[in-house]
Amino acid sequence: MTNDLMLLMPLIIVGAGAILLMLASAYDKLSHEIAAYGCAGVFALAFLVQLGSCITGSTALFGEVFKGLLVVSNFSKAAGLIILACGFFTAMSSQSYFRQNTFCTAEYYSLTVFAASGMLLLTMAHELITVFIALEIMSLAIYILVGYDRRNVVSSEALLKYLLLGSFAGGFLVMGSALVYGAAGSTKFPLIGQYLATHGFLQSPAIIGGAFFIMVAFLFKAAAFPFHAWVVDVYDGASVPITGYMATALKTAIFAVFANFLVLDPGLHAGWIKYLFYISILTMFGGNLIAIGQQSLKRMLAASGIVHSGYLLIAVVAISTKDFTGSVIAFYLAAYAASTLGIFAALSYLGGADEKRKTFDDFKGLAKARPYSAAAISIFLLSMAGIPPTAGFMGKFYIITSAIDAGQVLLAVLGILSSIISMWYYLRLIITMYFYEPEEQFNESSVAGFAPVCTFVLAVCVFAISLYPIAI
Amino acid sequence: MFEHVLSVIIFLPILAGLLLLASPASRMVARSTGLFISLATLVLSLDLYFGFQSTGHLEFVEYVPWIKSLGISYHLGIDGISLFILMAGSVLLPMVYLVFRTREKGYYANLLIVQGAMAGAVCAADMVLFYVFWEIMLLPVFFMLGLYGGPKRLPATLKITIYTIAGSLLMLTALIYLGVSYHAQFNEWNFSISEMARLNLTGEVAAVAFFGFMIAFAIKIPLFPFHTWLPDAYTEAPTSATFVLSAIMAKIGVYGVIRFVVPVFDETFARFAILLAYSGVIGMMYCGIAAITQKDFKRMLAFSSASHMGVIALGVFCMNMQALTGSIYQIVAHATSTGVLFLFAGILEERTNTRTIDDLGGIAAKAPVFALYFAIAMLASVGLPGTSGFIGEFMIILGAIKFNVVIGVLAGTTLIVGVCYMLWMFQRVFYEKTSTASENFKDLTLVEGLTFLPVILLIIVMGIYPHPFLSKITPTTALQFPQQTPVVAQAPVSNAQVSGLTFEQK
Amino acid sequence: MIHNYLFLSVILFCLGIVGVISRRNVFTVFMSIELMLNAANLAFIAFSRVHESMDGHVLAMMVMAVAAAEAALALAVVILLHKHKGKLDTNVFSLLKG
Amino acid sequence: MEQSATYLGLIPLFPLLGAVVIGLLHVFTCNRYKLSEKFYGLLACVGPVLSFVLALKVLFALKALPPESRYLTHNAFTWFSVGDLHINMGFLADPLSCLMMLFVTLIGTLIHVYSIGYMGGDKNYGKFFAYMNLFLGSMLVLVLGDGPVVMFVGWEGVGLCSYLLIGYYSEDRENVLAGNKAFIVNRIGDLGFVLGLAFLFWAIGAQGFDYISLKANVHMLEPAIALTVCLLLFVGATGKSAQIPLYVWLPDAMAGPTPVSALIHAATMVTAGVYMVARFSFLYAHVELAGTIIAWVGILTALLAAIFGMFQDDIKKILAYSTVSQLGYMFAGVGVAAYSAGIFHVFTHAFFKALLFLGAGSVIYALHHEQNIWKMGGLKTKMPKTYITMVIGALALAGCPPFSGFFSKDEILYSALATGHYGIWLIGVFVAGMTAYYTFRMIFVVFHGEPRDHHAYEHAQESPAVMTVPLIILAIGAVFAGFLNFPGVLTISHWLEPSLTEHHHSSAFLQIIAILASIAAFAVGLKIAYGKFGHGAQEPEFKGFADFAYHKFYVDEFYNTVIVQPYKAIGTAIWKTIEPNVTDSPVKGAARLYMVVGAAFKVLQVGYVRVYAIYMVVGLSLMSLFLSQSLN
Repeated sequence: MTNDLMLLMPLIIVGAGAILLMLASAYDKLSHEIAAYGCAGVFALAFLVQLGSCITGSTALFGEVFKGLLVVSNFSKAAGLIILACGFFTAMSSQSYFRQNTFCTAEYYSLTVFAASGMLLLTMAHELITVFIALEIMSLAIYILVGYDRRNVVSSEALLKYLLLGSFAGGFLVMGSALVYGAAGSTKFPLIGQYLATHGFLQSPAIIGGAFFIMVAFLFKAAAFPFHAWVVDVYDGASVPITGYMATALKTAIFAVFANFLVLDPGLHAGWIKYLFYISILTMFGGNLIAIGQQSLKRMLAASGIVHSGYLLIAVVAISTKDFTGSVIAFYLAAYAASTLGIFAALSYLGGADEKRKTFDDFKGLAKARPYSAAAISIFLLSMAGIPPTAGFMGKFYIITSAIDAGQVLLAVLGILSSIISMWYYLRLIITMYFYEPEEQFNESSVAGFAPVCTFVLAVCVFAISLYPIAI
Repeated sequence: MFEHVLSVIIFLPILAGLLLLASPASRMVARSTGLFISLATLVLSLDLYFGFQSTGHLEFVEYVPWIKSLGISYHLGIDGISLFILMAGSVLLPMVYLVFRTREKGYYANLLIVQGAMAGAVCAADMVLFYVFWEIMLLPVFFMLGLYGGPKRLPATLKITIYTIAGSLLMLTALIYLGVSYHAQFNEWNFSISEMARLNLTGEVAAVAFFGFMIAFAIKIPLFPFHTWLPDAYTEAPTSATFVLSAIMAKIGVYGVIRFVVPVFDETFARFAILLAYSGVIGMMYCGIAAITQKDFKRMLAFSSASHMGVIALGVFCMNMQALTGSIYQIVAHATSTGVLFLFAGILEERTNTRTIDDLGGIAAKAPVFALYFAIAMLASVGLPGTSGFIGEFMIILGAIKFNVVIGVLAGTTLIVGVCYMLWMFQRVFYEKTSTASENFKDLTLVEGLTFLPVILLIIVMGIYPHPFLSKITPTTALQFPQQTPVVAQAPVSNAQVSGLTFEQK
Repeated sequence: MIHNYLFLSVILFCLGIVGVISRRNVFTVFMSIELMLNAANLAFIAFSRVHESMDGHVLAMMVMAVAAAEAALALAVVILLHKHKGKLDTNVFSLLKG
Repeated sequence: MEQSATYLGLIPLFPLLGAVVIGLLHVFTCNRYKLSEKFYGLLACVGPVLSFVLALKVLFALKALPPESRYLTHNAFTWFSVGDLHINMGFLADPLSCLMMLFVTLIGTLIHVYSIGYMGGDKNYGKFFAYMNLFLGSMLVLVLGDGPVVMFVGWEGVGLCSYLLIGYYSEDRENVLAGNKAFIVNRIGDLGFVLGLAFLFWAIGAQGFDYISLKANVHMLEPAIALTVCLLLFVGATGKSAQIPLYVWLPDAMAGPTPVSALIHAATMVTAGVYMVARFSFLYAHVELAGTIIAWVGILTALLAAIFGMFQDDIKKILAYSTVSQLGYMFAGVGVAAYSAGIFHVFTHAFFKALLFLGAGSVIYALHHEQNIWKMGGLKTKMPKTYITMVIGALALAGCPPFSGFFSKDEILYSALATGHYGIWLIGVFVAGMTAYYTFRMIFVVFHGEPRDHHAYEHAQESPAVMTVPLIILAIGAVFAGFLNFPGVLTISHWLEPSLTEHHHSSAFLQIIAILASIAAFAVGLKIAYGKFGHGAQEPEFKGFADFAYHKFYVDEFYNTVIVQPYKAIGTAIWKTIEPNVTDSPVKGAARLYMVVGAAFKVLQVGYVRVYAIYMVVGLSLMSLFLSQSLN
């Protein structure tokens, strides 16, 4: 019982922290700098607790507490860790981001934490309506954060798009849950699992349709083709730290729940593989092709985010429903999170006031002016591109290995092809940074704050993670 | 001879390079560090060389498990094949620091990193480890090319990088495929190179995996028709990068073929060997003929290098001991001769500010020592007996004849093709009237002279007394071809009985 | 009998979808989305009747609550957008593209 | 029993060391200060002399042995050994190599001495002698090598030296080009040689790849392969010894200094091919067809070269073509399996041709590097020593009894006759006549009649002793060398027997016929030459066939247009056209496609939220379509 609570502790801390921050920000004495530290503190604390529970590591089904609405598995713990880390670094980079951008208030950080609580819940959720609620907690917070710069029409537009499409997808989720409930008589994963085990997946049209709708909702949040269209615009409209946050933490949460849902039943998984197969291919290549033409860095990164969802989908295809650990997915998410957050952290102090540096060309000759930042960014890019010895490479390695091991050779090969294609736009940035003469001085070192530190730490993480051995 | 000497050889330069990059060191400091480190590496590898027992198997093995669940480990070791490529690297690279004295910090740092990475790729006994180093090798070259290259460097940089990475990613799939099929066959995970030989792969999937490897190596070597990145890259790259690319990195491509493709894909390899051999020969002639009309001598050397690589690759594909040994020997020979030639080209460019052959002339009269060195290196690269170039080439041609008469005859034409462009270039650059560009060409300084001396001597020694070198190679190559029994050749026996000595192909 | 409820909910759901993709006024779009959610709720209720358990009702309540929260946010957004452009046509807001 | 003699290794070593020492001295001093020519000259002669002495030592050592076991070997070290391939850096001295070695070192020494005078005042004095020593060393390796691979080392080494020495006056392009030509053409031959070796090795090389083992195992060779090997090796010979079709380099090779022409392109290197064939006599003796082919190639070369020789006006070119022609004889000899005869001609030819070249050299020296015979004339009073010695040489070349050339040439023609190659014999006799004609044409034009260029004539004077003494010694050789193989005595033939596989024919009748025929041919040739040029003649106008022959049948032009130019054209085509448009086009195309598709995809991001919703719905419906498909 207490042990169970210990396992829930991170969630509790985050939730409480969020509420506290919200209350605190009522006092206008509370400058957003302090709020930032508070937020970071909350995340740090939660992270440490989570880490502790990982080390003491026991898995519990909350049978008696929540009637099995929540489950803490190693996978969810890992996902939680990633999310909390993302939150921490986001808070830190926001801190220096808002030294050059003025639209910040303390609530911003409280919302960040709220979103995180939603995500944590999502990773543990083991029941459809819980999933829906968690998803909404997360999404509502993120919606607001996306549109936080009220005076900026672009960010409002992003908010609109995200909100409309997000709730559209939410509708599908609810409908799906309804249908599944109709068929299985319950919305708890275990019971659905039992139902599927006895009746088989393809028997009742309700369950097929329900699962289908739920899938759509997940794929939407995971930015899979053809539900990807919003990603580029929304990431572009949102402020840099939030974009990073969405790209990493949100994706982590979604894929956690996605995997948890898929492994309910072999039949279910088997039934969806053939879709996920095509979808992952389309996602990878679609993302790549969108990324090629982009001039704006944020849009390029958004598109590359789509590509990485494609890789993750490969991993999802390759998971074995029997002894599911999700280690591959978790590892890839961690690797991807580290490098993506790193870039966004760097952008949040290099971007300049009102993000005046957007496009590739704005970063010409960065290496001459800010060698260390440029080096860090290159590391992150190489990691995304999957060049050893970075985490990104190991992540890809595990994914490809698991895919081939699961007999998905074609998928593996296509994944490799897509990463060949993706080389171009990653290298392009490196080339711009290194092989051109600087046109300006990038001298906002005055506003540095914590973001540079984050960048450095994350750069180290990129290598550290790659050394961490996992079991497929 | 202490433990972990290989790790030191690998990581000393890498760490030093990274430190240099991170630190605000001056050019002088960078250069002297580089020189010191590379010399230290040289000493270590000499120690290694003389400690080498030539058992034919891996020696100086280091083994640290890394990802147990997948049987991936930090596993190093060298045998007769890798030893020589490693040596080539350690012997040649110190020269760069002595010859090019006024480059930027990053130039030297990248050189150090690439040296370490190449050593790693050669020493790695685990596929994943090999791949890691294989990729790291490319990055310094990418930066050197892009930062310090010629005016048209950017397209060249992009081309070589994406071309090579494309290849290596394909290799990654093939490599993982091997690991997985090992898992399937012996149901335990393992990625160590030597283990892979136990696999028996069949069917088109094996063929696919085979080409996964082969394309990667073909691009690195480069093998016709995957060579198109080469001329631009070699020409635009700063001299030392070209030097590294041609002298060692290309060889690691061949090494890869010997290490992965030959033992693992026995049947598949045999099936495609003839094809590959042809592509080697065609590449040799194609590039050799292209070389003759080049206006720019660096570009000419690039083509000539590609041409020679064709022959070396051919030696591997001939599937008999003479040819294989020949190409390994030729790897070293070519590394020394062509590598040095590229450095000389760099010196010429530095002192005359031109790369156009026709702008030069009469340098032999101005700089006899330089001319002598150049001539020796050149003669080695055209395979004159008495220089290192001959032994390998002779054995390759010999083996090629055994493998397939047509290919053998075509391979023989390298004797002619090579000499044509080389002599013509030599004539226009070193003989004839002294041109304005070479009017006041300074001969090699004492330091430079002494720098090149060891290599020049090596070229001659390896030509006149190759036996000690070969005796380190042959045990390993003999293992590649179990059917070839006599490794230590016994004294010639007169009128021995007839044994199957006819010409049917394998 | 139960089928009629289901048909109704499906029809409502489809209407919602059509509304979302066909209408350009932000308000209407939101109403369509609400329609979809309510269709789901209807299905929940119907199914809870089938299973003779109250779970469905509870779930429907939950959904309503969330929908309300979403609606609140939506209204705020509507105001915000109106401030910006003075109109609520979604096509006006297409600065982000390409 | 096998005799080992360490000093064999020293014979080539001395000149090589000499080369290294002199070369380094030259390289490191030439641009700073100049060492005295005497010093270089002496240093240069040390090596050859020592080798000559050792060669004599070898000679006596061999004479001491019983004929059937007359060979010495020295195995310096294992050169390389891979699997069955086991090559020693070994040396073999048997009667054949001993003979070659003797005259190579002797003539080499003499020419070194001569060069001291001839090269006087040259600014790269040291370089010249370094090359000369290097050449001698390589030549000795070639001769002494105990196996084909070691021979190949010398084979290529001499090629290199000839390249370096032809292009010795590297200031002007023509010489260097001539050098390149020589090297490349030789390389073409060497390709044949190497391939021949490869076939030979895979056939019978596994039990040892030196002459002795090969000789022991030659019986295992299948005829087909035997023929292949023979012909391939002969291709090598045609390159080195300037036979059809690869003779073209030799006339151009005259661009080098005259001593070089004498030593390399007359006496020693060019005869390497003949030596090689003789070396492999154990192989060729078994392959009739190969022999016949060689013989015909040889005799035709002789004819062709003789024709060219008759119309040349450059004194050295005349001698060059006569060399080619004489080489043709030698191949005819070895072709008809009269190996000793061939070698004998090599031997005598070495003397008189070297003599002639050096004589020509001394004339050229006297006339300040004037080589056109139509600018000379009446020099016999001016430079008597040269005149007399050259006449002797000419007589020997033209095959006038009892000069050396007569015996050797006669021996060859006789063997041709005796083995029933009548065609070869006839042509041979005819060519003998032509030889006499062009030789004395040269002599008469240069030394008799009126001086044509008076200015040059005034300044002309006899060359210094250092040049004339070698001439005299060679002249003596040219006179008496022949008696070493006096018909019926055949000293050399007997001496060579142990190392050659041949059988002697003895038919006094044919012997007489052959002798009479060649004497007649000589007489006729001389008569015509005297008739035309004996009393001074002016430069004739060539027309018709003469003009055609004067331009050497335009063979060079032919090669140039058919081989050289196309080769270059292909080269240009490859990197200007094929590379960018064919080989590289897939890569380029892929890149272009990539960009285009990327641009297309950009368009799909229209920015209207409705459209995005539509994408979703479309995707949804497509998926459900698939779903329904998969359900039924």
